[in-house]
Amino acid sequence: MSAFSNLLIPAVLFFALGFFARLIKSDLRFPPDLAKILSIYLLVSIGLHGGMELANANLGEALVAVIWALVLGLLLPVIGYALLIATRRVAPLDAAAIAAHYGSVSAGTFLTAIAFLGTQGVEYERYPLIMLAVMESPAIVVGLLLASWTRRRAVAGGSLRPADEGEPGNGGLGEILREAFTNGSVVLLVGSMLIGAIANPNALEALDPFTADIFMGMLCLFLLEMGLEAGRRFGDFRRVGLILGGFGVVMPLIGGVIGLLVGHFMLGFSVGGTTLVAVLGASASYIAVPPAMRLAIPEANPSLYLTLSLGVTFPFNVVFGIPIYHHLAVLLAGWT
Amino acid sequence: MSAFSNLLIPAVLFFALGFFARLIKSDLRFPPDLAKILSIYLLVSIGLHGGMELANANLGEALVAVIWALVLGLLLPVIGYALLIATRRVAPLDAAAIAAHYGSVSAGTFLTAIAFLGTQGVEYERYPLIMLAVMESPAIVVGLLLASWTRRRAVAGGSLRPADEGEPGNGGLGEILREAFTNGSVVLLVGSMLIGAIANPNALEALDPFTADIFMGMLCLFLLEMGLEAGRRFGDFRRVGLILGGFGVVMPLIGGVIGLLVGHFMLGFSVGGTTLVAVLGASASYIAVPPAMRLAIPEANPSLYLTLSLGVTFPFNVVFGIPIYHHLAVLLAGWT
Amino acid sequence: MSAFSNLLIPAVLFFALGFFARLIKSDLRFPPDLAKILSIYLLVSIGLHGGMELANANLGEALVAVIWALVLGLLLPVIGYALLIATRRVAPLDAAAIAAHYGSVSAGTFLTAIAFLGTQGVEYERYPLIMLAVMESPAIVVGLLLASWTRRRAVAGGSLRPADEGEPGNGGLGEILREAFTNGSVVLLVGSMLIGAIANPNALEALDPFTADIFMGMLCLFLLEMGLEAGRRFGDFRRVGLILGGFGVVMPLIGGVIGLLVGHFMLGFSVGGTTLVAVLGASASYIAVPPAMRLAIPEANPSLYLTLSLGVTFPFNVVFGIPIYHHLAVLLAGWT
Amino acid sequence: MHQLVPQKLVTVIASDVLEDRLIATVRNRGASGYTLVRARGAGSDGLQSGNLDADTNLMLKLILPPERVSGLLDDLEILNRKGYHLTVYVTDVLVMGHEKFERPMDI
Amino acid sequence: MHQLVPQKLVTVIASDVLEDRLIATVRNRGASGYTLVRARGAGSDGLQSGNLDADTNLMLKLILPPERVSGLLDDLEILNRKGYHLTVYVTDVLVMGHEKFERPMDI
Amino acid sequence: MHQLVPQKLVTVIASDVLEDRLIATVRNRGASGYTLVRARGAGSDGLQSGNLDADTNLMLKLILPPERVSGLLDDLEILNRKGYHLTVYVTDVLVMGHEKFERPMDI
Ligand SMILES: Nc1ncnc2c1ncn2[C@@H]1O[C@H](COP(=O)(O)O)[C@@H](O)[C@H]1O
Ligand SMILES: Nc1ncnc2c1ncn2[C@@H]1O[C@H](COP(=O)(O)O)[C@@H](O)[C@H]1O
Ligand SMILES: Nc1ncnc2c1ncn2[C@@H]1O[C@H](COP(=O)(O)O)[C@@H](O)[C@H]1O
Ligand code: NA
Ligand code: NA
Ligand code: NA
Repeated sequence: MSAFSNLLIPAVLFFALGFFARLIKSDLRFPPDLAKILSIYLLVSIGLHGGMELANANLGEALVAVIWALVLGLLLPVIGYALLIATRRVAPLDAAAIAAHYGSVSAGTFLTAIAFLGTQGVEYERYPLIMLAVMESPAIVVGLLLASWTRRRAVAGGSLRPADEGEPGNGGLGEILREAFTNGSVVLLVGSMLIGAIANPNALEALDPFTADIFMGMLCLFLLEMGLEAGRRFGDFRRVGLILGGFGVVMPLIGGVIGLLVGHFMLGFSVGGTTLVAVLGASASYIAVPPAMRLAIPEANPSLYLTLSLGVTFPFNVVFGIPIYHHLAVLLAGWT
Repeated sequence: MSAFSNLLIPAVLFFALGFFARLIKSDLRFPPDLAKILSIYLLVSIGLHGGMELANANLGEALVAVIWALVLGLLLPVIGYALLIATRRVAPLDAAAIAAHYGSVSAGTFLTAIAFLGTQGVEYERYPLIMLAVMESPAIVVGLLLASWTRRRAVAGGSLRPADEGEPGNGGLGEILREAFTNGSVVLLVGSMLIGAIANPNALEALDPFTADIFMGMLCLFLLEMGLEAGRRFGDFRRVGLILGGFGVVMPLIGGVIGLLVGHFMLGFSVGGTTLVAVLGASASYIAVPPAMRLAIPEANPSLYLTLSLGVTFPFNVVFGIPIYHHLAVLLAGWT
Repeated sequence: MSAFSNLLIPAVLFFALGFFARLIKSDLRFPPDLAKILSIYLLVSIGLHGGMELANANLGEALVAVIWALVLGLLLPVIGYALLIATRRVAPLDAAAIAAHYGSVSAGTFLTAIAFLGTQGVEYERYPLIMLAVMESPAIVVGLLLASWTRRRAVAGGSLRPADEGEPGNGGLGEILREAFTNGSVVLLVGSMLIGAIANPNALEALDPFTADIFMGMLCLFLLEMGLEAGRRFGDFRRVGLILGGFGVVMPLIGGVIGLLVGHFMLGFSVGGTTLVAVLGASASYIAVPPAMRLAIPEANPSLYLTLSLGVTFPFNVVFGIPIYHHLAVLLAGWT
Repeated sequence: MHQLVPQKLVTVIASDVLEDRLIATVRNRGASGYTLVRARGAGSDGLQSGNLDADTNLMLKLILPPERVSGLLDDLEILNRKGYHLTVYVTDVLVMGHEKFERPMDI
Repeated sequence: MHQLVPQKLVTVIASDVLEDRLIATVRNRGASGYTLVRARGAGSDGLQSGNLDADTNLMLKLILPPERVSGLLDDLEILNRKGYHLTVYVTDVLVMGHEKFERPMDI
Repeated sequence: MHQLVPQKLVTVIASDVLEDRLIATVRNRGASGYTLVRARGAGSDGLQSGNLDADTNLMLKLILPPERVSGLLDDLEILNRKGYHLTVYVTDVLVMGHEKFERPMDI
């Protein structure tokens, strides 16, 4: 069945292998640095490619894509927050921290989608690569604003003593913006993109064997490790509870559909490009956002957002989400 | 001299460089994770290639190869155990743990043999790759059975109090099998092999630059580190004693000859394929088996089996064994 | 402007990115092992290439290059030491330790220079690669001799009690030579060079995808990390003081000019080769020499030599030095 | 002002193949958490160079209320008797926010 | 012969995203230096597997003259009250060359 | 029931270029083993970021019978006097299976 032919993509299979290894309680373990090394590699490679596309892009079109990326990054956390508060199962600061993850993106999911389109022979626009870089930070900012607002309401309501101004974790908007944009992964991705855009093109070509040829293999190793990590977190599912777990499946569907609409109607992308925008909307960050949340919303429980993002939404997107979004993009293209 | 032209293979030379660095007490050191990363890489790459061969293999022939791999994996530890007990220099549980290593295989040695055949322009069958994966676990099981049996005899003989049933380290056959087959390296190798067998072939081809092109370089780094490690262990040789050290040379020769006979007569392989089966028989595990033994035969001394496998047998095979087995395979082919 | 077109080389840009990340206090961090892994990779790759060049080199010419490399390695630390003592801002043992760094070389700087020449389409001789390997150790020896001499003078002058002979850190010449030549990076570089020179050429070719194709990408990652590290050290600039900081800029210019003269007049190299010899003269070690100094001149302050070498001289050379030396080499070639 | 309360710090050094087993023990004994650090070393089980899966050590750090230490040590002694090489020592510490160390982990 | 002098060893286990903040605190309190070790673990903030940037712990070791401990603990309690998860304990140690621990870092 | 016996835990923090030298010292003093942990830090020798070979620290943990501590500290003081930067502290610990710490390493 074509919809699940993504299960024949090596990257997805390696993810499944990692997940399965945890399931059977294998002692397979990655050295802790390997995941960090692979994610540095992936961010640099994506950044360079995004930058090279940017250098050749139609600037007007690129600008429109960037604006819609910002809209998605700012809008989705608000939707997520509202949904979470509506469940009445989660403290407001937890909701803010979780929501931020869904407005940002997962490079791993995005790359798996590209591998999926590749094996299906589907062409796609390059702008989503730029959107990926743009969407890393805004959701962090929204998350922190939601958290500030929550804290202020709690102080007003008397359930919290006023925060000591100027102390860490209570920074003003300037501090919030600074932290969101100096986030390690953001600097790496945006910096590499800039380098890809301005460096000497011949010299960049010499990087191709590193950033392009071995890329798929590195992605497979990364997804293997993420599978292990997701498997480890999946066990915490019961901790998170059914309703919150449900959010980890519903929210990507909502983000995916919004992404589909943006990709198709607002950006006029082909089926491939629309699928990728849907994936940007659907995916939740597990690299850039969690450290930012730990630092800036210490009151939120990290095992909640890591379990949801890495243990629920990531596997869902990789196995079911991507073919679903692609299928919907095909329908949408046929329908209009 | 052609028999030692393997000393001109970069992988072998890097092994020698590592060994030499320890000899001259250089402070050359690898970060501890690098060896683990390289071995993950090697297992994944071998697995994928094995799987792709499996997908194209004649299933009947593959089955025969798998059966003989099982036979080797089950038989060699028993021979090793008997030999070790006969030396009267080693406690029975140490003998069980050491023997298990010799029934399993060393991917590093196997890959060096492939590099050796490559530089000699010798063709080889692909089945040994599958046999390599099959042979990882059975010897672990045999080792654990030998240990259980030893412990039961000791209890019967009154030299050991009965083990507390159900407690760790005293698992039943089910537990033993589970641990042998959920061993991290086994899961990685067999899982990658499965992925290589079932994944979309075009998508697999995109992995080639990662799993094939840079493979030899990664192998060189791995052997460099193994050379350092072997050099470090070689110093413990005196601890192990001459007789036990002799076992580290005699046992691979026995395993190698049995492998030669299996490869030539039972499997009907060419000189190249026969050499590889000999190497499977001759080589001793230092990745998959040691952690399994530490966990399941805690009474055995890890420095004995690590010194023998990594400090004696591995260097012996890489430098002398491989050309010897190849030479014998040539003789055997000419003779029959 | 052509002189700064090196700023469009990806490797230089990644260095700048790392430096910039520290400047804006980004939390971008590399796992500690990654730098070590990358430097192992770079040394092995350079070594293999150097060795392959050596195998094809005119032995007479190679010998002359090696001799001049020795001269540079022995001479430059003496000049550096004299200059530092003349500033009267630094203790004699600190001066000895710092000076040793400037007689040795920085592979990172050298490789950046090669990338620079590559983008400029400038041809270069291969001998500087061999000189790079030769220059790692002699400066260490000179540094240690300067330190011994300083200590003896202090003992004679009564400001130090006589060193306990035979104790660590006070080794005789034999011990000093042994430590200089068994230094991990030296063994790795020289060993790989030997392997490159003697290994089977076909087998070496199989290493190309690893040692050549992905080389530029690995170098970019390495320079990114060195940028982070330099940025971290650059903050210590004020600790080092203006005069000592000035040494970090003046000394590479002196070394560069001496290198230019050697390359042009003594070795008769082209503009490219002369630039590379200048870079060998100008660059300061931050991989091989610092651990040797920590061990053998424990009285010297490591933050002085690391700040100077990595925080001042390295950025200076990468951004300004290389184009300057190249420019001067062009002038020199036109002038004579 | 803060208040420091005496508790026991139990440190266990062992091969890292024992990780899962040690953590299960710790959970059973109602610890509020645990900390693991990677280590190398040498002892009667030879050199643990840290480079291979089978020769890396781990160091487990565990803060426990004094009354729970004895039970944990019983478990560790069982492992010792089976032949595992464990280095175990107990230190007196004063902790900040002592209540947290009395609540068992819920994962 | 050497002379050992009593000092306090403060250990802090926390998420490594707090590194810069903890080091700033330590500097402000006039420590002569600090030591950091990478750690993993689990506690009320869930599993810290060490594989992701957000779930790695660090262990900070700090030798301080007894009279400076209290001030440092005040700072750490402020972090605790903000919601950060810190495991803090103090041990009595005897140090060699005690004067070095009384001089604040100059970097 | 288990029996805990008092011993001394000596901790040494130093640059990891000293590894071989420290281990030789430890062997000479008849220790039964040792444990090494990788560390970073800062002190009077500046920042030890852990990223370069020359600026990584190590933390050596050593359990010794009380009567052997003094000899070891003498050796460490010699290193200190030569200019090496060592942070050394001694803690009282209670160990499980104390006999093992009295047998010198045979490697
Ligand atoms: N005296 C000691 N001091 C510190 N650590 C030790 C000591 N003896 C053993 N160890 C550690 O405990 C592990 C197991 O030691 P053993 O039980 O002697 O095999 C070793 O690998 C060391 O890491
Ligand atoms: N009882 C304990 N013993 C040792 N370490 C602990 C303990 N409880 C918590 N930790 C460590 O402190 C970190 C934060 O714990 P918590 O404050 O419980 O979230 C955990 O990730 C552990 O590394
Ligand atoms: N007060 C302290 N507390 C903990 N560790 C320290 C302290 N002072 C120094 N260190 C450690 O000891 C190493 C050497 O310090 P120093 O002797 O001051 O150069 C530093 O890199 C730190 O890791
Ligand atoms: Na999203
Ligand atoms: Na075998
Ligand atoms: Na130089």
